[in-house]
Amino acid sequence: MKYIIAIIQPHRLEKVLRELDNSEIYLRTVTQVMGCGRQKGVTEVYRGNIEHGNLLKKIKIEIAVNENYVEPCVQALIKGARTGKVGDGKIFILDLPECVRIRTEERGGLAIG
Amino acid sequence: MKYIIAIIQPHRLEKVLRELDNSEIYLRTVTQVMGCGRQKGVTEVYRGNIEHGNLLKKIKIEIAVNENYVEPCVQALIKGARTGKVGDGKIFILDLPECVRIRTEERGGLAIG
Amino acid sequence: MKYIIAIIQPHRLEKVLRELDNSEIYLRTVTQVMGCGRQKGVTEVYRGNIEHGNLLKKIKIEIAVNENYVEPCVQALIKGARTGKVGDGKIFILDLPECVRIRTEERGGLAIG
Amino acid sequence: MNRKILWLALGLIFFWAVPAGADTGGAVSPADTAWLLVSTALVMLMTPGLALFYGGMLRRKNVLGTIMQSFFILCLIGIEWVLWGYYMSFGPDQGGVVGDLVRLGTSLAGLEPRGTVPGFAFIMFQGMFAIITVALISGAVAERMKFSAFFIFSLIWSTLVYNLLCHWVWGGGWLMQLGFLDFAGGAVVHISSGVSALVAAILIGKRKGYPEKVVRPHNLTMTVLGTALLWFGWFGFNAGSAIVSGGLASLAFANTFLSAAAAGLIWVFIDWARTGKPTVLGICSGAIAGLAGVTPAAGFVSPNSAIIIGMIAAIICYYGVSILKPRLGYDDTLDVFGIHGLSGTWGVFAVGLFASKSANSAGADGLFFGNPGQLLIQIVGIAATWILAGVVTYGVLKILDAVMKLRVSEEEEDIGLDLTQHSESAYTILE
Amino acid sequence: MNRKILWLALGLIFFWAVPAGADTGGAVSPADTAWLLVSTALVMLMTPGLALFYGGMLRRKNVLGTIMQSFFILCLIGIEWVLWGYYMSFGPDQGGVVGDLVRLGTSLAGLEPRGTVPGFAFIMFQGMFAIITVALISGAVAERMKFSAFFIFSLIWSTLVYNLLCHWVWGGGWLMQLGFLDFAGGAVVHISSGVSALVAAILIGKRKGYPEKVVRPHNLTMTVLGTALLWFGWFGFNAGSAIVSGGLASLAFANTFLSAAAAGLIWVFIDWARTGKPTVLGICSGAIAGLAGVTPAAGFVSPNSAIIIGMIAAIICYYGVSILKPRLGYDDTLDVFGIHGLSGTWGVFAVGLFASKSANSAGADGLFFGNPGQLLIQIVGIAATWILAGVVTYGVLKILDAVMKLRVSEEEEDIGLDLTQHSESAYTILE
Amino acid sequence: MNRKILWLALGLIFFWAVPAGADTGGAVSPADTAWLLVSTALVMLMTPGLALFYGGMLRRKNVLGTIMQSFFILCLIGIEWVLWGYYMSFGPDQGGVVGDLVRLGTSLAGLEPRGTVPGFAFIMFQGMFAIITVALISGAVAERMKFSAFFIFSLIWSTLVYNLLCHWVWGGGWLMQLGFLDFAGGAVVHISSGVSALVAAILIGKRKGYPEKVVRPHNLTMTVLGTALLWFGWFGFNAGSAIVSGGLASLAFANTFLSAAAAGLIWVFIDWARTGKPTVLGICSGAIAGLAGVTPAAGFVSPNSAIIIGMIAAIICYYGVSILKPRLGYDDTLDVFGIHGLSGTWGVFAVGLFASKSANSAGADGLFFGNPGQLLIQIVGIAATWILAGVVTYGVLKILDAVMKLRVSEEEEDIGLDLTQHSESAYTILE
Ligand SMILES: Nc1ncnc2c1ncn2[C@@H]1O[C@H](COP(=O)(O)OP(=O)(O)O)[C@@H](O)[C@H]1O
Ligand SMILES: Nc1ncnc2c1ncn2[C@@H]1O[C@H](COP(=O)(O)OP(=O)(O)O)[C@@H](O)[C@H]1O
Ligand SMILES: Nc1ncnc2c1ncn2[C@@H]1O[C@H](COP(=O)(O)OP(=O)(O)O)[C@@H](O)[C@H]1O
Repeated sequence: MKYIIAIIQPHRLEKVLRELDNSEIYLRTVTQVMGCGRQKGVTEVYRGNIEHGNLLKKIKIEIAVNENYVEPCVQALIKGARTGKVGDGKIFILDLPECVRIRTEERGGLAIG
Repeated sequence: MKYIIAIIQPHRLEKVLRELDNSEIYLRTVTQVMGCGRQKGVTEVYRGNIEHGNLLKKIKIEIAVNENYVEPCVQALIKGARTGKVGDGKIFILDLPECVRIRTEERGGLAIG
Repeated sequence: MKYIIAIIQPHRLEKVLRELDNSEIYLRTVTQVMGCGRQKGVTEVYRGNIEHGNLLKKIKIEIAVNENYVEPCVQALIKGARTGKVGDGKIFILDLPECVRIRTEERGGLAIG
Repeated sequence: MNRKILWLALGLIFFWAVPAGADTGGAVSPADTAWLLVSTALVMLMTPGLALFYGGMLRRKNVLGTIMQSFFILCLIGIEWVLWGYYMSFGPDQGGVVGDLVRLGTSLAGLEPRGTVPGFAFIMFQGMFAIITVALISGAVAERMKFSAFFIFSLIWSTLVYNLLCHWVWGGGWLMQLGFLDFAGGAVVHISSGVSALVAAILIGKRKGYPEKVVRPHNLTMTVLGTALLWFGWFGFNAGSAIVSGGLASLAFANTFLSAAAAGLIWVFIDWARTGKPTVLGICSGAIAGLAGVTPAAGFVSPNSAIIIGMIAAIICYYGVSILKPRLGYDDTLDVFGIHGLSGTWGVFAVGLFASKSANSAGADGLFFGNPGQLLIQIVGIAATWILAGVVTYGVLKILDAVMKLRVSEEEEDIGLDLTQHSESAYTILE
Repeated sequence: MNRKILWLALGLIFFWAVPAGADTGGAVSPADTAWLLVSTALVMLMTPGLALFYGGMLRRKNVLGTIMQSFFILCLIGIEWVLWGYYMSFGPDQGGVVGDLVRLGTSLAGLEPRGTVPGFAFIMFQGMFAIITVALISGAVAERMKFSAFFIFSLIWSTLVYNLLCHWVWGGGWLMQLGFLDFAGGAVVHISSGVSALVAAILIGKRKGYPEKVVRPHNLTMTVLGTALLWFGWFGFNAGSAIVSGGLASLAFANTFLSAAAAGLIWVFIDWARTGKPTVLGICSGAIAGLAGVTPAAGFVSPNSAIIIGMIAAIICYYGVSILKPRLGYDDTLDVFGIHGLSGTWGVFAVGLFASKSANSAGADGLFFGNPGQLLIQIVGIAATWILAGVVTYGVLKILDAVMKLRVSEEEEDIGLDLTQHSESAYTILE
Repeated sequence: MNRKILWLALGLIFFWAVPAGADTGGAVSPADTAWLLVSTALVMLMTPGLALFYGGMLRRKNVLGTIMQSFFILCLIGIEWVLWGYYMSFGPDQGGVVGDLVRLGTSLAGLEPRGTVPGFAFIMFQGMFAIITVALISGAVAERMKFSAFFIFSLIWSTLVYNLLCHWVWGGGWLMQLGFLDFAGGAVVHISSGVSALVAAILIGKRKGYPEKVVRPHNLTMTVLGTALLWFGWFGFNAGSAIVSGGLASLAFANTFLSAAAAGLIWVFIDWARTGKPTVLGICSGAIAGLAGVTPAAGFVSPNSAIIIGMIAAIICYYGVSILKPRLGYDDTLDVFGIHGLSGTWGVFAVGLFASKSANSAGADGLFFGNPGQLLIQIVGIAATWILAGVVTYGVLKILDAVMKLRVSEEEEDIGLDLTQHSESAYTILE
């Protein structure tokens, strides 16, 4: 099993969720985060002073999947999140040795879906 | 060492923390997340229009433990979070090769507790 | 590649980001979390009743790096976050087998930076 | 569907019951009218102010539930008041108990001026009091009462408790005949809502997890804003109760401010001494306690007495909220009894001590000014109010619980009232 | 840089154009003045109230954009009003169409009192109406209109639509001569802004993702607070429109409250019946619909009529917002047309039905009181307002779009107006 | 414990010191009283408004600290005012320097009416000015001053600076005798608080991390709401300072509005030209600058002058806040000096330029109307205010720092004032 972490642009969230649905990946956990990457940060004005911040609002999506779903999931994420501009984000794929469904105490591949 | 990530219902947080305390697991990091799983999302009404959202408020708990604490920790999480209804959540267990305590620069099993 | 997760004190964030910059580590994802560790929680007063909470505001920083950046990154985190007092936080280092840059679909070590 | 029929019927009744025609009474004073209209607007603002004051102290998932109760009451009792509430309260006295009952459903050709102010100004001013009294109760049952049950309860409570009490004290009823003094509603508004809140809190039972789990205010700045709007509106409440502009209104204004300020200070000092910290919620609670405490006395006492009334109100309410409530173990969510019930009772009692004809020649002297009889009258009024409010609230809630259940299910309580009662969330998380 | 020159020039003009000297007219009534000044302050508060009412319903990234429009209008039209708006509206009538045009740039020795109130009080009171009317429109184009375009649009719209309409209806123009009745701005304020909002929403086009993606209010408590401030301010709006204190102001006050309360109730009941839940946004929307609906009628009808006007306003607006808009498919972000346009139209029409000389002898009788002619006049007024507002808005926006583009780029819409138009965020996330 | 004794003692003093009895002066005008009472309520609302205006600009962890200071001042100075402040300020003049000192601790049989308004209305109206002046200072020391130190400082500052200044300018003191004009508190309120804020900010030192780390407003919508309440309340502040209702109040009302609107516009235009974006915080800052600037002039100048005063106020304050402060390097957290200090100084100076007897025959002519002498008097007044406020603030803070330390520890500053000073958080994170 893999634990996939994607950081995307906030305004692509809707589209990404739709693409995931299309790939029949329905389970996910979404968090609001601040990101700092290659994208130029935002400029804010405070009482006449121009400030260049470097933390931008981003969305983090976490998805635990069985191996055979990894590629479809990555493709769905890319399809939904990609605009071709700097700031589109990253996908990190970690190994997930174990998983438990709290309700049923099922473990492993059974629990993940 | 393992890095345990649990997604639970917000209103079970108190109970889960208490169960963890009972199992002598005192260290944890809690985040507010939005989840989408098997549970039916909430229905909201906006000026007469009924909308079915699919992201629900959830709580994510992260706990890094030494191997011998993994099972007690999982049991405590289940005990605290389980209601038997869809939406109870999941526990993901990742490998954690290294850990550092910032204050002392201790590493590994020593640092985790 | 490694996936580094650091939990730090909120008021050290500025300093940590500066140290990371100094070590030429520019990419990161920041989340607001609540932590519970060895540090005594805060005391709050509610209509004459004194309550001891145990969840404290913390900042979580996630950084994916190539192997050769792991040590510099950890050092930068420690340098920025350390005050020597309980509550300074922890660094967790996970293995990161794969990484994808959404914009270019690059993978692995190339994508991470 | 039944509801549709209900309001269609109500709609038809409106047509007949509500006064028509503007006042043309020659005695109307533009200055007094301006003052009373402004006061009415100020008191109207108190109900949303209360909604924010309460809302800030709750959990995110229950904010709208309580705000909705206040807003709904603003509409519901606003209409109830012109349909029958006003006539029950201020119609010609029937044996000291109630005003005009038959007026319901018949047309009024026009409201005559009351003294120097137009009838419409007077009916509106009084209506705002009926509204906020019911809204106050909502704080005690917050986070667990069904909206539908609260809706029915309000309508019955307002009719059976508020309208009667208002008649007794201000509309020519037996307490007024007795010489009972309640300038702006210590008994009519604060005791009645506070005591009913206590009964309701006990009947409905504790929230899940209370008292182990402490609910911290989800947004104290909202509570601060609510306090500010309440305090601002209270000038209309108390000083507007002089009905006319001039010296009496100014006295009531000063008393209102000074009691609130003194009570705010005292609460902070007690907090500081007991817990080591002066708190924001403390100063807000103290100010509200001082405002409630001075309400019955505002136009009858001198400013030095108002300051003392405020100080003692803060001490009593602090005790009620921080010591009495935990000891007795009931769950009055936002301390409606602890603040309004106790402070209102103290204030009405204090009128019997501090009232002075040198402050208001149309009032009376209290114990400290040589007239112990007034204190007795005040105690009778307090007892009557406690009994009326307590007994009717108990009876109505018992019946309603049997008929429709008062409380949401456990699962709904977990999820929160906003989503389960209103299908809304106060805040989005992601955008 | 061009801007700097512009305002330097404007600055010089101010010096001549703005009235100098306090009024010394012997006829001034302190009571009426006090009432009008308070009403002016109340109406002023409505514009920030509107900003919060609107802001709460938007996404976090666009809150400031809409708030800024309201605040900027408060300043901009405030100055426009004393430079030329007031003279166009209330200057000596020119052929029924407009007031004084030449006054622009010449100095006034002083404003004479209007009736019993000082000229400065009157000019300020009327100015607040000009301000909020433009601010209302901003709700329809929220989340996508460029700030610069809105700025230029407001100035032209206010001059060509508001000032003309205000003159026609209240300043001695042809509609006033015809006997058209609009007590506090059903046509002048609500139809004009609502219809223009509809035209603007259609011309500017839908937001990205509309209607698939539903934008949920990011902070309903902010909308609740905005509603409270609007309602509170509306007492000044409607009851202040009596200009003098007394019976008429009291009637308008009561009508305002009762219509809002009735409309709030009805909206909740419809919501409850249709969606299964009574909603907070519903009661707020209903109250605003009731307030807008009763605005033209507040001083001409009896309270029972006001309640009926409010009830029907709620039904019409509910229909407009929940059924008509989705069906027609335009994206009027915050339902300015659905609430203000429809309710204003209904209210002006309703004056032709419910107006009664027994309520206000200076008014007229409507259809239900035996005078069908009034209804015809009201329909003429409605038509004139729809046409003026619709045509001018269409023309102005078409030209502006060609010259400077009305809409932000797609990328800016994604990022949000706060950052792209104002380089600010409403809220920090981390501290 | 010491504190308990303190307030017990205070409590006893209250009983004697505070005026008793309602006014019965035959000269009281109900209209003027209504206007003054409403104005008093409006000015009262400004202090919570300021708390929100300030609070929104801070970090989440320090919001309550600053809100608490405003709320506490509202209570504390409210009581101080009736104990000794009012008598020091408005008691019979002692050599031009101070009013009645011996009155402290003796009983007043009753307050006589002041002109056409009851004494209680006048004392309350003036008290609100004393309150907000101290509250203003809190913005300069936000995020680092100890609550206990601020508490003691306020009491001493109010006594030694505010009460004296108020007597000098309005209570019959030497500046008043000199013919110094300050309609509603340019010197008494804005210069005094602004200059003291500057001194305090310098003495207390910069916040940790300043100026490298820019603190962004944690909630701009809160600041917007605060601005709205301040602007709304300012009508009472300036137009209420006419004390009576009528032409002068209307003139002051119009001037207040127009100066704020002009200043808001100008600030936005400068922002737009310099930074490329019109900002929400900019329009709010501009409006406040315009309001402060017109305060001393509101009843003495014509509206065209008021607009110019507002425009120049915006330019000066923009310069002070965006250029002067960074250059000089002091950390006046919320720009109390940059806005109130500078704008107040400009406004008082501007009275010497623009005052005109044609606007207010009870005023004077300024330089532009042929009377250079008035400008000299104004400069004397400015100098006196700067010196009094600067010197006393410096002395008091130096002593207090030695005795009790003014500043929280570094660790407390890191954690934030809300938790360390008040054991509260403004917002929960999880529920
Ligand atoms: N190595 C990394 N570690 C942690 N977070 C990262 C890393 N790289 C990117 N991110 C996250 O992804 C977001 C987008 O990355 P960015 O470099 O701006 O875009 P792109 O991938 O298009 O170059 C960043 O704001 C940050 O939150
Ligand atoms: N495979 C997964 N990947 C990421 N998050 C998941 C996954 N499965 C469940 N979750 C999280 O756990 C929450 C509860 O899961 P759900 O399926 O509703 O409950 P249950 O486990 O009782 O079937 C979801 O809302 C989601 O946040
Ligand atoms: N084993 C752990 N698992 C998860 N989170 C942890 C763990 N240990 C520490 N943390 C996080 O780090 C924060 C600081 O840890 P704490 O024990 O207070 O400090 P220190 O490392 O100085 O002893 C905690 O509040 C918690 O959020």
